[in-house]
Amino acid sequence: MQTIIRVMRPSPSHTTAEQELLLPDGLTPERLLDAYKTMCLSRALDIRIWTLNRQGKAAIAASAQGHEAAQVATVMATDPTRDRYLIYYRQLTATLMLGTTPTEMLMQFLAKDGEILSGARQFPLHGAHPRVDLFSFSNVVGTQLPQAVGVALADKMKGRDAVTISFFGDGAASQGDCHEAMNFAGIHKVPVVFLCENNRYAISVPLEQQMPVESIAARASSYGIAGIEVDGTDVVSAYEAVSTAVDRARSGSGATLVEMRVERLLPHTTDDDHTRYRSQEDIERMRDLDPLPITEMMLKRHGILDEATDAGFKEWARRLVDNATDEVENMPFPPVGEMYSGVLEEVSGGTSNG
Amino acid sequence: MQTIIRVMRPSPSHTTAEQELLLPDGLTPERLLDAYKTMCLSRALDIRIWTLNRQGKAAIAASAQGHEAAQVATVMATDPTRDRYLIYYRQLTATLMLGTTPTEMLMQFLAKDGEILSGARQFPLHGAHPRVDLFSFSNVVGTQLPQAVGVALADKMKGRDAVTISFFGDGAASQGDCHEAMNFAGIHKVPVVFLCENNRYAISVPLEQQMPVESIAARASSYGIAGIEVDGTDVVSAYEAVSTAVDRARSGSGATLVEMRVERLLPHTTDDDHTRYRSQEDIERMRDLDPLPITEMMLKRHGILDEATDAGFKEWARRLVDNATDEVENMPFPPVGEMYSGVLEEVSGGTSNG
Amino acid sequence: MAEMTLIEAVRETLRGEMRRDPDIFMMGEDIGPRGGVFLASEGFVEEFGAERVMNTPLAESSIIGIALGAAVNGMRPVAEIQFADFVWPAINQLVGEAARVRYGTNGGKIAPMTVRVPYGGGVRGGLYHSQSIEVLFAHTPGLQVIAPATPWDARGLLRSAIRSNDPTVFLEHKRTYRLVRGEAPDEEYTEPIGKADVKRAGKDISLIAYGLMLHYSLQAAEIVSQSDGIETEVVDLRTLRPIDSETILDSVSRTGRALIVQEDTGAVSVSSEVSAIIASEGFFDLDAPVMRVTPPEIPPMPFSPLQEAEYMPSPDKIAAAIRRLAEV
Amino acid sequence: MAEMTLIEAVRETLRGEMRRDPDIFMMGEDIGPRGGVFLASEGFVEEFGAERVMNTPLAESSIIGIALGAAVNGMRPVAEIQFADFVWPAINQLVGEAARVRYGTNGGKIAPMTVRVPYGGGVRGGLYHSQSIEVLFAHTPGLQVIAPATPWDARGLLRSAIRSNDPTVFLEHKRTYRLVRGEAPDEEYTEPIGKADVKRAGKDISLIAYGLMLHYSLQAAEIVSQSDGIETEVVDLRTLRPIDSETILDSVSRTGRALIVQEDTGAVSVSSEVSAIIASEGFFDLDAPVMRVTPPEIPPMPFSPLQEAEYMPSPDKIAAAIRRLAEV
Ligand SMILES: Cc1ncc(C[n+]2csc(CCOP(=O)(O)OP(=O)(O)O)c2C)c(N)n1
Ligand SMILES: Cc1ncc(C[n+]2csc(CCOP(=O)(O)OP(=O)(O)O)c2C)c(N)n1
Ligand SMILES: [Mg+2]
Ligand SMILES: [Mg+2]
Repeated sequence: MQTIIRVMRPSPSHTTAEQELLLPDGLTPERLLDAYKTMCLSRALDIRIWTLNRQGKAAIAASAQGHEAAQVATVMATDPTRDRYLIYYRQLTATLMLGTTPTEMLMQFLAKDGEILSGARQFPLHGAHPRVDLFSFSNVVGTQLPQAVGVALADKMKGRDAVTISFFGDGAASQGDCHEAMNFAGIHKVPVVFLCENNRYAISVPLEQQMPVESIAARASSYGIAGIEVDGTDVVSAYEAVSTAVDRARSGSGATLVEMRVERLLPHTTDDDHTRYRSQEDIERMRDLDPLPITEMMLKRHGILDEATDAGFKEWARRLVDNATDEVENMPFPPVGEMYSGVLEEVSGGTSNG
Repeated sequence: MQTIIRVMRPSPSHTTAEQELLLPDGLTPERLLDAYKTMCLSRALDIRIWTLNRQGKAAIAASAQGHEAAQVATVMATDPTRDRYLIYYRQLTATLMLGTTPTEMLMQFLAKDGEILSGARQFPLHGAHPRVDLFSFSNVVGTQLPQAVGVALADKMKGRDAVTISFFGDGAASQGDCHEAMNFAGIHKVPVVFLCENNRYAISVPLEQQMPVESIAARASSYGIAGIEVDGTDVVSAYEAVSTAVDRARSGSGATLVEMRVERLLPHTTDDDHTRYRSQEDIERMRDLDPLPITEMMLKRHGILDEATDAGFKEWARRLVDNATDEVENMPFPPVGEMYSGVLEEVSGGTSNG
Repeated sequence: MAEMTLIEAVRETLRGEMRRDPDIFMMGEDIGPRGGVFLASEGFVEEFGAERVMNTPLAESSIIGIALGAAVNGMRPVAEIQFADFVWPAINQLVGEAARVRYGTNGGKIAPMTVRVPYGGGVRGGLYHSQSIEVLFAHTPGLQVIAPATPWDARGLLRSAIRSNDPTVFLEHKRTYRLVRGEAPDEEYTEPIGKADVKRAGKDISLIAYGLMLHYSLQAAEIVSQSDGIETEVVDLRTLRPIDSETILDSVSRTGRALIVQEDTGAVSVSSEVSAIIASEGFFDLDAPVMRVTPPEIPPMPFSPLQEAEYMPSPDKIAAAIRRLAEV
Repeated sequence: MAEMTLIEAVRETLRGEMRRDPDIFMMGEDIGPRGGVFLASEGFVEEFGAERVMNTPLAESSIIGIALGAAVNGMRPVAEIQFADFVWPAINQLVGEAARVRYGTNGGKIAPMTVRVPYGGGVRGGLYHSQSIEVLFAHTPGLQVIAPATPWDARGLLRSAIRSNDPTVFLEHKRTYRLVRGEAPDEEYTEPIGKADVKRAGKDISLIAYGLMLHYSLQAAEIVSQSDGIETEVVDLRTLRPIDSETILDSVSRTGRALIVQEDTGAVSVSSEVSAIIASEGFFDLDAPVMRVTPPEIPPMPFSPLQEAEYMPSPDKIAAAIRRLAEV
C-alpha cells in the first residue's frame, strides 16, 4: 500500500478567482473562523515573545510564524479528547489550539513558578501537558519519531482508539531515527501520523543540502505507508490531508507521512540572524506565503469573515496577550528547593536520586 | 536522477534453454572460469571452517555459502588496484577473490600469530588488509555505511579515481546509519556502491519482519541515487549490475544501491540453528538457489566448463584447503605482550595507552 | 529449593512476570521463534504470542525509542539489546531521553521500562562481543543500573527492575549465564535495587566487585585464606546506580583496607567511584591505599585466547593483589 | 601579545590550521554561511569554500561516521557537534568505532580526526543545552579528550589535537567562549596532550579542576587567600584522557590535601578517577579525606534561573569547601 496523494498548488486559498469553497467533511465555516481566531492569537503572542526576548526577559524562543495554518488544520483534523501529540519547539500554534492559555504559554518562556509542562525545568514547549496528551521530552531533533511509534504501538496493543501525531521538521527527516521509526510503523501498521512541517530550512541549512530529493512525502514508499504532500499555508487542504491520515490510522490502515510545505518567516530562534544565510529575494518571496493574510483573504473571499469580525479578533488577541504579559511578568521563579525532587520515583524509605 | 533498473528472474543462469550467452563488456569466458574456480575454493574452505568450529578449533564462523556468485561478480566488476572494499563478516568469497590465501583466511578463524587483518585481535574478516584496500572495523551492523561514504568523499575531494564498495545485509538496511549514509551520498554524489546481499534473514528475523516493502533497491529513490535489483545467484547478471554501478561512480554520477537476491544456505553462524525459525520447505527450496551448481551448469551449458576441468578445480580446492589447515593448525597464537601496544600512536616520549 | 543457572533464572523470571502482568511485553532482535541468541526467551513466543514477544528490525535506537514511547503510554516494555557492544546506537534514546523523562516532565510522564543487556568477556568475543558498558549508565541521573552475579540476585533484582516505575538497565554477564548455578526459588521474592550484599565475611580486607568478578573474587578470597590466612570480606555491589555507599563504608570501617575488582577498564569507571567514596567518607578508617584490580587500558578485549586470558582479571591475579594490600 | 576570547582562539586556530594543511576540512551543522551557531567558523566558507567547510544534514551519527571514513582515507576532518547534548546519536561511531580503529586493525588504519564539542552550563540552556558529556569519552581507550579553560590552552591544544594521528574529542565550554579573555599569540606553539598545568601555586590545598570550573576555582582560591590566608594550588587538568597523574600527585605530595571541582554530576565521573588516583598512589601524602565539589545528582540542569544558579558550583561554594577541607 503506497499511495502518494499530492495536493498541489495553486490551492483554494491562493486562487483569487471567485470559485465556490468546497469544505471537506467535518470542516464548517464556524470551525474555520475559530481556527483563524487562534491563528491571530498565536501571531500576536509570537510577536510579544520575540519582544520579551529582546528585552532580556525570555531566554530563548522559536517562532511559529508561517506555520500557523498548518498547525490549526492539524489540530482540527484530530480529536484532542483521545489523540496524542508529540510536538517539538515550533508547535506554539498547535499548543494554543489545544486549549493552552496565553498565560500558560508565557510562563514557559519566562520560566515562571507553576509552568505547566515541566515546572520550568525545560525550554518552552518541552515537558508534558496536564490536560491534553501533548508532550515533548527533549530538544534532541528526531527522537520523538520512534517514541511516537511506541506510543501508537501501545494504543494498538491495548485496542485504544487513539491516533498519535508526531510533528517534525525537514531537518529531522535526516536523522536515522526517522528511518527506523517509519520502517517499524510500516511493518506493524501502528496508528501514527508523521507530520512534517517542511519550511525548507534547518537553522541555516537549506533543503538541497539536507536531502537530494524534492519530496519528503515520497519517502513513504520506502516504508509501505501513505505519503501526502500539501500546501501548509492552505488551512483547507491541510485539514483534508491530515483528516485522510487520521482516518487511515483509525481504520487500522496504519501510518501516513504528511508533508506540509510552509515558510519559516522569522530566523530559526531569537539567537539566529537569517540574513547571514538567506538571500534578500528569498526573504521577500516568503512573505507572500504568510498564512495569516492568505487565510484572511480566503475567508473574506468566501464571505466567512468580515472586516469587523477580523478587527475584533485582532483586538481580542492583543488584549489577551497584554493581560497575560502583565500577569506573568509579576510571577516568581520556581523555588530552588523543587529542583532536587522527581529524578526517580520517591519510594517508601525515602527518595533515591541516584 | 532515480533510475530503478531491475534484472528479473529467470536470468541466464537459470534458463535451461540452449540460448546464446551474451557476455557484458569486460566479462570473458576465462574470467568466468576463474571466478567459478574461486567459488569452488570458497566453498571448500567454508565447509572446512565449519568443521574446525565443530572440532572446537575455530571459536566462531559466519558462512558465505549461497553468496559466492554475488561476491565473485562484485569483485570482477571492480578494480582491486584502486578500488576500496568495506566488508562485513560474510564476505569470505570476496576476500578470497581479492587474493587472500586460504592460509591467511584460516589464520583469522584460528586466531594465529601473524594474522594479517587484525593480528588476531578481532573476529575473522575484521581489521584491515595489507595488500588491497579492504577493511572492516567492527561487528556493529551498519556502521560501515557512513564510513564508506566518508572514504568515497575523501577520494572525491582528492580527485582520486577510486570507487568504494560498501557491503551490507538486509538487516543492516534497517539501521539509521543506512539512511544517513545514503542521504549524504545522494547530496554529494560520492563514488560509492551500496552493495546489499539480501538473503532474506537477519539471524532469525525474516525480511517481512525487517521491512514492510518488497524491494530494498527501490529505496534508492528516497536518496536520488540509482537502484538496481539483481539475482545474486547469477554471476553474469550480478556482474552487469555492479559494473553499471561502478561506471556511474567513476563517471561522477554518484552512488548506486545494488540489491543482490541471495540465499543464506547455512545458519547465521556456527552458534546458530536455523531449524528453530526456518520451515523445512523453506530450507528445501533454498537449496535450488545454490550458486555453485547454478554457475557450474551455466558454464557447462555454454561450453565454458567441461567435466575434467570442473573435477580439477574441486580437487585443487580440496588440496589447497587441506594443506592450509595442516599449516595453520601448527601455528602459535600471538604472543601475549603484543596486546598492549597500538592503542594510540606511540609518540616520542613513550607510548600513552591512557 | 530450585537450583538453576543464571540464564535460567533470567528466563524463569521473565516468564513469571509476563504471566503476572499483561502490560509487560518484550522486544528485541531474534527474541521470537529463535528464543533470543542466549535463549532467554526460549518458548516464549509460543506461550505469549508474537505481539508480546516481538522481533524487531535491526535498529537499536528505535528498539529503545519505541520501548520508551510504549512505556510512557501505559506499557511495561522489557527490551533486549542482543549484546552490550551494540547498545551504542541506542544511547541517545536511553541516556539522552528515557533517563530524563520523569524529571523533564516534572513527573507528568514516567518510563517504567527495563533494558536487558548481556555484557562482558572471557567468551572469545573479541573487540565487539566482550564489552562492559556500565560506565555511562552508572553516571546518569534518572537511570537505575543493576548487575547481578548470582541466580538468586538475578531473579530478585530482575523482578524489582520490571516492577520499578523508572528506566532500569539490567546487565547480565554472558560468562555467568551457564557458568554460575545457584538457588533461585520460584517463590515471589524481590531484592532491593540500590543495596549491595556481603557475599563473604572477613576481617582483614574489604573487596568490592560485581558480575563475573564477584565469583573470581570469592575464589581469590578462598585462595588467600588457605595460603596466607588472610580473611577477605567480599562485597557484591549488585547495583551500580545508585551505589550503596553505606554497605561499602561499613565493611571498610571494620577492615581498614579496600580493594576494588573490575572487569571493565579502570579509568573513569565504577571502580573509580567506589574508590572516591571510600577516600572521602571512609578516609579515617583506612590503614592502606585504596587499591584496584582492573585490566590494561586497551580496548576490551583481544580475540586470540592467550591475550584474552591476559586481559581478564583472574582469581590468581586478584589473590596476588590481596596479598600485596595485606602487606601494606 | 594578542589578547582574545576563547571562541576567538578556537576560530583563529582553525583558520590557521586550515591554511596550513589542505587535508584538513570541517564538517557540521550550520558551519557554512551561518559560520556555526557560536561563529567558530565565521567567514570560513568564503575563504575555504563549501567543500572544506561543509554543511551537513542533521544527522550526528553520519557526521562522525563520514568523518571517520575520510580520516582513514587520508583526510584530517574536524567535525563539529553543535551542542554536546546532541553527541549521543554519534556515540556508536565515535566510541564504538573510531576509538578502536587503530587497535582493531593492528595499526593498519588510523583515524586522525578531531571532534569539537561545545558543552557545559550556566547559559540558561536547560536540560538539553547545558550537558557535560566527558565521562564516557574519558573512559574509552583509543580516544584523547581535551578540555581547555584558557585561550592560550585552547589554541595550543587544538593545534595538537588537529595534528594528532588519533581521534580526539575537543571540549569547549560554552560559558567560557566570551567570558574568558587571555593571551593566545598567533605564533606557532602547541601544548602537549596529556599534561595538566598548575595555574596557581599554593602550599595548603591542591584543587583540581577543568573548563569553566577552573576559573571559578581560581576566584575561590583568591577569596580564601584574602579571607583566611589559605593558599590553594590550582591544577588545571586540561586533558581528561589520559589524565596526568604525575602533576596531580606531585601537587598533593606538597599540600597533603586534595579537592576536586567539577561541573558534571559526580557519580562515576572524571572527579571520581582523580580521587581514585590520589587515594591509591598518593595515599601516604594525604592528611585529610579527598573531597569533591560537584552538583546534585539530578539531570543537568534546570532552565529556570534560580535553580540553574543553585545547580552550578560557584566560587563561593568552592571557597566554602576549601575552608572545610583546610580545617579537617
Ligand atoms: C540531534 C540534534 N542536533 C542538532 C540540534 C540543533 N538544532 C536545533 S533545531 C535544528 C534545526 C531543525 O530543523 P528542522 O527539523 O527543519 O525544524 P525547524 O526548526 O525548521 O522547524 C538544529 C540543527 C538539535 N537540537 N538536535
Ligand atoms: C548493531 C548490531 N546489532 C545486532 C548485532 C547482532 N547481529 C550480528 S549479525 C546480525 C544479523 C545481520 O543480518 P544482515 O544484515 O541481513 O546480514 P547477514 O548476516 O544476513 O548477511 C545481528 C542482529 C550486531 N552485530 N550489530
Ligand atoms: Mg525546517
Ligand atoms: Mg541477511
